[in-house]
Amino acid sequence: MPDNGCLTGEFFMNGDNACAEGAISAGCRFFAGYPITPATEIAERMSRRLPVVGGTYIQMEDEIASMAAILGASWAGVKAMTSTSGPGFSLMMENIGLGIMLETPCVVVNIQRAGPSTGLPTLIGQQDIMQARWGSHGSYEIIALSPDSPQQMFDLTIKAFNLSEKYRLPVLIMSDEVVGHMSEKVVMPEIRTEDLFYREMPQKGAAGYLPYKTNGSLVPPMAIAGQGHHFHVTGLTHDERGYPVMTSRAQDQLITRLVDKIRLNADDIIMCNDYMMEGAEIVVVAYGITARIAQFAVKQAREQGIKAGCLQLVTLWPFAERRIGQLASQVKAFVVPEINRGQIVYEVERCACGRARTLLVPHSGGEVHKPAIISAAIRECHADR
Amino acid sequence: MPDNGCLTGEFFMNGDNACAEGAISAGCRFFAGYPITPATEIAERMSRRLPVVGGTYIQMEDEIASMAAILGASWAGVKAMTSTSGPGFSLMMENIGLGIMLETPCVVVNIQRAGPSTGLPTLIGQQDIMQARWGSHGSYEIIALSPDSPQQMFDLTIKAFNLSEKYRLPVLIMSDEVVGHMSEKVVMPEIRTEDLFYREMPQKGAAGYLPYKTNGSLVPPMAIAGQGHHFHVTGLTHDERGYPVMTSRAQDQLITRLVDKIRLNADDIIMCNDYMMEGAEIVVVAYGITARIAQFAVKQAREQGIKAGCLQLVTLWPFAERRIGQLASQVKAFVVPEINRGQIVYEVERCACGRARTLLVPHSGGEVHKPAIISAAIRECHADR
Amino acid sequence: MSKTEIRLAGFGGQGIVLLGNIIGKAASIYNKQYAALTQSYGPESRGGSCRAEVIISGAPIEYPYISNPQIQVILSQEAYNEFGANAPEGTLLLVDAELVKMDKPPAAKTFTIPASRIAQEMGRSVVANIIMLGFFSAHSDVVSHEALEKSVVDFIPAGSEAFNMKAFETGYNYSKKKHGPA
Amino acid sequence: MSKTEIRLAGFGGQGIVLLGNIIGKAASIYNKQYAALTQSYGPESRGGSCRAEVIISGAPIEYPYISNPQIQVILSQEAYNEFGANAPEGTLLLVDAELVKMDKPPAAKTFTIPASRIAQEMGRSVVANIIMLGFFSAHSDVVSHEALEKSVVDFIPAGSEAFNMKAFETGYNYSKKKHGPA
Amino acid sequence: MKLWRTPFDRNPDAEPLGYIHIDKIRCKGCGFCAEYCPREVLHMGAELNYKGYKLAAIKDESKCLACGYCELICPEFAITLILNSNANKSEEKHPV
Amino acid sequence: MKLWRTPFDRNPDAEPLGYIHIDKIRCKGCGFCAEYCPREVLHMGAELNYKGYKLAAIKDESKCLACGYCELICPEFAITLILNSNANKSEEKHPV
Amino acid sequence: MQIDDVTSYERSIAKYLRQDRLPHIWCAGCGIGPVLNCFLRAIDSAELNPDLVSVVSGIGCSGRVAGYVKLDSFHTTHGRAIPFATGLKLANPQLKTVVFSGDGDLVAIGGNHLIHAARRNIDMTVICINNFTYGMTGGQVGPTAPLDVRTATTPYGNFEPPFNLPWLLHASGASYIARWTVLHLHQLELTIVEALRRPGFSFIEVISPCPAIYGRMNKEPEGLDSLRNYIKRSVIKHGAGPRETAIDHKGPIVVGKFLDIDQPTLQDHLIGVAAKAKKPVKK
Amino acid sequence: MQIDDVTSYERSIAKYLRQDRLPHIWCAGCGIGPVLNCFLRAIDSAELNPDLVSVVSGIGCSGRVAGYVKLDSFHTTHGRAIPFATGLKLANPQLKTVVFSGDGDLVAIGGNHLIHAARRNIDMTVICINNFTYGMTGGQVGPTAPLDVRTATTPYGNFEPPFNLPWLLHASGASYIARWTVLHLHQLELTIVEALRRPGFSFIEVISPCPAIYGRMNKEPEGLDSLRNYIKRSVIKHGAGPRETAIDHKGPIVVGKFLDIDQPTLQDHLIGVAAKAKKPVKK
Ligand SMILES: Cc1ncc(C[n+]2csc(CCOP(=O)(O)OP(=O)(O)O)c2C)c(N)n1
Ligand SMILES: Cc1ncc(C[n+]2csc(CCOP(=O)(O)OP(=O)(O)O)c2C)c(N)n1
Ligand code: SF4
Ligand code: SF4
Ligand code: SF4
Ligand code: SF4
Ligand code: SF4
Ligand code: SF4
Ligand SMILES: [Mg+2]
Ligand SMILES: [Mg+2]
Repeated sequence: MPDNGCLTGEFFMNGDNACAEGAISAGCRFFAGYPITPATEIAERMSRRLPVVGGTYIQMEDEIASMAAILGASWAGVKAMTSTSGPGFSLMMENIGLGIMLETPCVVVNIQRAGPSTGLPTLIGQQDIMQARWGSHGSYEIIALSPDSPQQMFDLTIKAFNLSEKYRLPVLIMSDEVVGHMSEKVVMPEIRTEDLFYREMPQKGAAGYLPYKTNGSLVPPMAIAGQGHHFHVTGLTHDERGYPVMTSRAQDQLITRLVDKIRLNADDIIMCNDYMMEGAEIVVVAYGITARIAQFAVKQAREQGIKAGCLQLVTLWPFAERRIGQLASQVKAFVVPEINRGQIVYEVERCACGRARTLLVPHSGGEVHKPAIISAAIRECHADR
Repeated sequence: MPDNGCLTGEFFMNGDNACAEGAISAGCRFFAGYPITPATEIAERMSRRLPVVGGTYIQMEDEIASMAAILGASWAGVKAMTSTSGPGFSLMMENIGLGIMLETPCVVVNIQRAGPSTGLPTLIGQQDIMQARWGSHGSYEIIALSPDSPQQMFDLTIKAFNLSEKYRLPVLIMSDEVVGHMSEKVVMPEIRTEDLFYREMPQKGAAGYLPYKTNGSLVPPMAIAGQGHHFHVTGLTHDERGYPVMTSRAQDQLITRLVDKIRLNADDIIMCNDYMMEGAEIVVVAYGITARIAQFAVKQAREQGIKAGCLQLVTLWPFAERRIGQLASQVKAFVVPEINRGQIVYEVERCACGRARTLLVPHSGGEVHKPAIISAAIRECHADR
Repeated sequence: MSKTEIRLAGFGGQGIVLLGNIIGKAASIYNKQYAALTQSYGPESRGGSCRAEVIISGAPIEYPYISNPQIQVILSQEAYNEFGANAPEGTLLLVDAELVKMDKPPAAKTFTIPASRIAQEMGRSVVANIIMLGFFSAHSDVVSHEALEKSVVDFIPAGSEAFNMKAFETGYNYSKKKHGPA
Repeated sequence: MSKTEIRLAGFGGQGIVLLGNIIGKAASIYNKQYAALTQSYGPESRGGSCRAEVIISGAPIEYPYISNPQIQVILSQEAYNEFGANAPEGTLLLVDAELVKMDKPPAAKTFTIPASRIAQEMGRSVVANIIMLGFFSAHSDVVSHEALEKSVVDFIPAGSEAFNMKAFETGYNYSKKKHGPA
Repeated sequence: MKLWRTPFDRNPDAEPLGYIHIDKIRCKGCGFCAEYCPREVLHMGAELNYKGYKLAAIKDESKCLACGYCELICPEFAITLILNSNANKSEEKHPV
Repeated sequence: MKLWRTPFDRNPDAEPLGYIHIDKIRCKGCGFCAEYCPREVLHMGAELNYKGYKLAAIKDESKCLACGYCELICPEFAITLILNSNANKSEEKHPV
Repeated sequence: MQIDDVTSYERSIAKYLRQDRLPHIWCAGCGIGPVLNCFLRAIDSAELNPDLVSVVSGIGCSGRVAGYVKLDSFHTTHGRAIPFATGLKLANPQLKTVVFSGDGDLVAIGGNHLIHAARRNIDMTVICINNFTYGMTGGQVGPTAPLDVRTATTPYGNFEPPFNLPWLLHASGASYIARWTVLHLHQLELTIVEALRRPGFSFIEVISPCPAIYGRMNKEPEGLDSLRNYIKRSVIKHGAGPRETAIDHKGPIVVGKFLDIDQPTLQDHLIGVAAKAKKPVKK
Repeated sequence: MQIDDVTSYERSIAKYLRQDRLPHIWCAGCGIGPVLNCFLRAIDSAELNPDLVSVVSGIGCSGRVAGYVKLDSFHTTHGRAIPFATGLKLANPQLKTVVFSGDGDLVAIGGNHLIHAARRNIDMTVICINNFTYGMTGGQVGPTAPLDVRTATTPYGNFEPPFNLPWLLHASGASYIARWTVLHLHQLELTIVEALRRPGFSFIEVISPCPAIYGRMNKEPEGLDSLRNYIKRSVIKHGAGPRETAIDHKGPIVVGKFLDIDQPTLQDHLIGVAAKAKKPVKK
């Protein structure tokens, strides 16, 4: 372990632990959380690791408090994270909205289990995907990433912090129980300063600083507490000064910017992985652990001479609208396996716009798809017409 | 006022009050809530009215408790309601999920204001539409209604109770600040027993009662506390006995039924109002107060010789998928004005499937659309090609 | 189809929303017209400015907001500055003379009454709005006098009917006295 | 591409997940193979049944679950009844003879060791799993002996290396003694 | 600290006041019953059940006072105390 | 109950210790200052401001002790106490 | 020997236990079982009509109790058993509502509901299994965990001072407060009977071992280790004051009945509301 | 007369007040303004570096305070000021964190955070404007509203017993507890100074009029009516015990400093954790 306390090298580790290490490597020095299966291991590892690297771990009284606390910590200038699963994620929604409104960088990890309600606490679901996008009241955009392995847990946690610092909003890691709990090799490179993104900040004590003045870019520089800016921020609709303004005009200016800073930067944000996509006629669109199962099925299909490919959505939100739209004109069908009763499939269907068939392969949760079920769907589409 | 304490006759009343009276007329005898603009008047009226009709009003410590309390009350056999706005709605999400899982009839009213976060507390938004569908973790379906006037507030509140009793789930009334606060004439008819739906119940003390055994229908009869059934219910995945079963098979059986009881009954549930739809080429799809503005614009368009019509979504969820799909083959374009940055429009676009243009007329909130903006969109679509 | 837009504006505590309700109910329930009342809400309105707006129409009202009110009832200087002063010709402006100073005569047809002073003189300053309503009734027949009377009774605390009716008639008669029959 | 599936099954508290981790790490870090470890979690597993499953492969592992394990290590009667008893021919079954009664010989190639008793005799019953690991190493070369040794050291509390190595060798040698070189 | 309500001075030669039944499927070998039986009627035996738990067993039932404490403290609802209806009925039985 | 820290026994003929400025835009006429000024320097006048609030006004500034209570209690931050630097400086001033 | 002579067990609790769900999920040596045993006996001892008893639990090992009682029983969401039970009780005041849950559920995430229910003095009995930790999720620190203890999230020792629950509940407004350990079973049963009969809000804290997790990390790997510890440390002191009921890592555990007072319940107050509401309101 | 001789007001608070936002939104006769005034004076009196003072508010009329202070200030969500401030403080222990909010915000929806923050004894000062109601939303009953009072949601009189906040906070673990009314401004200022200086969790309750809503419904339609009432009813009693600090509809309002003790803060405990964490852990 180098001096800075970050791990480097090769480890055999589960996804939850890899996520914690990714956070430490990304410079996260504050974690507030509340235990919940199957995310608890992240909190546990942070409770051990943060004091070692000079950070602070606190277990709050609930998830609402955890979410509020990481927002506070972020305004103190510290990279902050929390982790949870479905029930806690639901509780965090209101304060994720506050994070959006105050434009507060932070990372929220959801290790998904099967719901609704308490459901199957120890077993997988991918059922909070639309909730990630729409779970808080009001109009906003969000960024959500979906790792498929402990390695990606590590990598995408760093990525999540970078995106959150760059675009000033809570970034969600929408993982799942299988990825969180399975152990694989994780390679942790040495993280250089240039690998990390830090929020733009005003000069310390700069006079005339306005918290939401953007200087042309869509993301305003962010002051932090204790530096003499004496700034004000509010969850109310506000102007550049951060002052509440109760008009629809102020609302429009603010919301348009909050939405545009994501929508107009979608190309910078969105990541997809192509798997055997060359000449693919049937494209399996998948994410998280399901992307791996899909790849397994795609490989088999190719072996059977079916031109199948897999488009892995590493970024769930903003949705890879353009990519799906382009593919729709080229391919015969999209197969969308999800461990839910249909979520991302709605987006695929919308963007396919009738130009390619869209076939959902739903799963109610508790385990991953059997590859054969996805293969069957591929074959069904292949046989079409 | 007749003996039963329900109002009948004609009243000049705002939407919030009409909602409360609708609840009383529907037989609601328990209300737990927490004040929030612009929904507070519902709670206030309930606090005055319920004791008169032998019901109970309680102000809980927060919205989470309010939601939990109405679930409890429903299991005591009493029709129960809560009301809130965005921030409180976000907080209720976890326990709405519990309501779904336990299959608990109750009504949740959201008088929408502009968000995200605290936003514009006293001004309109229609920004929680997708949240209504997706706001709780896990896979489920929901029913959500959208009134356009105090009269519909009254009528749809009764309808909401009926649907919730029939399908055993929380039914959402997704209203907005303008409808909640504006006053108009409300006609309250005498409600007869046959106008109201009551949950099917097992015989009092019936031996061998299984809480989630359905007898072929998708909705099991519901025992209530204190009748000698000694039943158990849990938010965990469960079998017919209500016992937790931690398998993906049990999950699939349960979730499939929870989803199907709404999906397969969509035609029974969905209500749309047609306005000048005869021969319409441009269809404005709108809901809540916006439906009225849209109708205003449609009337103007017709006067200008444009074949416009308005499809008012009285039921938001389940979405009027089939209707939009049918219309898509007949019309030139859908115009979708929403007081948000795009929500229902995604569903319209998906269902239109490329067969008709879909044009969003977004509004960030704080006021309703100027009719001219909707008119302009209609004209734009009319001029197309 | 006939459609009248009315704005009532002043500050919190003057009973402006109540006035809106009385007019709206009178029109919709007793006169069988369509009526829609909207108002400005919020903490900012507490003690500060306050507004109620009524549309009365012979046909269903789709768009519930007013754009060019034919009638404005102005109960504060602020409201006058914002709305009353610019009321166009051909519209009706009713102003509490006690609360508003008008620098130059507005373009609108303007009538004033010191409603709040009269109310104080009557011993209950809360009835200023009802006095104003009587004055309104004298100057506009968009709602019938009888309908307004009935509606007033519906909204006021039981036991205060006589006093409020007196206030209502006082406002009505003030106009009659000053301007003759409307 | 070579791919081996391993199931480790018993009850909570036996250190089964630890075994999975040791094997997984040995394979992936020290032997440079691909390895994926999954396990059954949950309150029901506490004190009750417990399972860890490892896939070791020369190529990336997409589907991380096992279907037909070539090797099963069985540490409880329940696990034996559910899995071990039906292990098909051609697979390897390693059983703690102290904890499992086998009614009829299974189809699989089966070796037994009273690991828990040996551990007790060594004075630290917690090392039963490491003894079993040594036994495993003797019967399978899916992971190298050296890799397993290194991996054991990585996972055990500092200071207990010697004792654990002794346990590991004990298990290994038990087999050598009983069956000769694998 | 008083944990039991028992007639400790009871004649040790009298017929046992109760019999103890231990459900071997349910017992998880926690040892509570054996440790807190006031008369050492129970002890932890050597037998393991199918889940691998060491079972509680009866050492000397004759001493049983039928105090019911073992039944009450067993976390597994594994112990059933059967009152001996023949045992000197005159001796007062405390209510359980 | 003690609300003020004031040298009540001060010579009433001395120059006032402070002057009071009332911001007429901010004042909402709550009357706190007038009611709790220990020397009745302030009272509620008849003037209304543009929002219709009845304004606080100065009745007799000469009595002002510069105790600062009016400034402190004014909910609107509408009162400014200006210390009279000429007033007999020898008299001890309490810290505000 | 045959089990036909009906026994105390059969008589008193078998009918209230979902035997079809045994063995239960709790670990060997867990203290929840004995508490449940006492509670089920108390139903008869308090002469309640079991048809009218509802048991509501949150989420946690302790929260699983609702699933083992053959009564109307509700396994709700984490922390929300009390508001759920509040709705149940207010909608049907005839019901006897018992909330059975853990320290994390009732005092961490559910702490607000706990103090507000006590404030309202709603007629409800809350039985809190205090094992100083979140057993279900693997032994993280909880709001009653003494300073310095090891848990899964306090590897360097707990750094947050714990609540003194009897004091908190007293200050919140409860009518009945008691504490026992899982060894004080007869006392516990009597206390539950009293609590069930006392109108208003009653709170019973039961100190209980979690050997599998908390114990393992704190040198009490067996339930018996904890029980022996309780014998050493517990001191019965009825009516003990707020300062005496704090629990630290090593010191005495004061048990007993701390409060039992008569004060108007929420229902009492609501009867007044109903009376005043008789005359119809204006629209 | 010219305002050039710098005044007390100018000297002490003008620099901390966002004058560009005045007049503020509070109603005529509302008590929040004077409390804010005291707080701003206290910053200098306590000799704090204003750069290091952060003010965090929730939602409510009282919660608007954050918007009027020219300090780093956060207007968060309803009830969540304390956990937000907790994150702020823990991430930068140099900051002086002050939470300024209302009874509904801090004690109703935020009650759990309040008691947990007190339990942790985190270094934070909480100023609670208790106007017995939810002013911002139009005067509904709150958890401190005395029995029988009229509010927008208790048209037949309040039927829920209220909290006794000093007692609740004491039982939760706070280090410093005081209560004043908006009339006791000098005392309040001194108290705020003490609280800001006292390491650990300090809680100051200020009884404050809400004439526009609560007062109007309870025969105190003017702020002055309430203030006169406070003069009549308030009794200074430092160190008053838990039974004395309850407030009912008509009886005495006991004010004063009730608690001021030295006990290790959360930060003190965390320093220990950091020390123990020095040796790197195993992966
Ligand atoms: C909203 C939410 N957050 C977290 C969890 C995870 N969770 C389940 S049980 C539990 C703690 C239980 O602790 P306690 O109530 O003390 O019960 P015990 O298991 O110790 O008996 C937690 C945090 C959850 N189910 N829901
Ligand atoms: C989650 C949520 N619920 C409800 C509200 C509505 N709300 C705003 S302020 C408030 C109460 C404020 O009361 P208090 O804290 O006592 O402040 P006051 O206005 O009395 O000063 C409520 C319920 C909200 N903003 N957010
Ligand atoms: S009843 Fe049980 S505890 Fe009591 S003496 Fe008999 S065996 Fe021992
Ligand atoms: S108390 Fe029960 S579980 Fe424990 S050893 Fe005795 S019989 Fe077995
Ligand atoms: S400072 Fe203000 S309160 Fe004090 S005497 Fe002068 S005017 Fe009166
Ligand atoms: S205290 Fe302030 S607001 Fe009140 S009357 Fe005096 S100057 Fe005006
Ligand atoms: S984890 Fe602890 S509390 Fe949960 S069942 Fe096991 S011993 Fe009991
Ligand atoms: S409503 Fe009440 S608390 Fe709010 S500003 Fe007005 S007087 Fe103050
Ligand atoms: Mg616990
Ligand atoms: Mg308040």
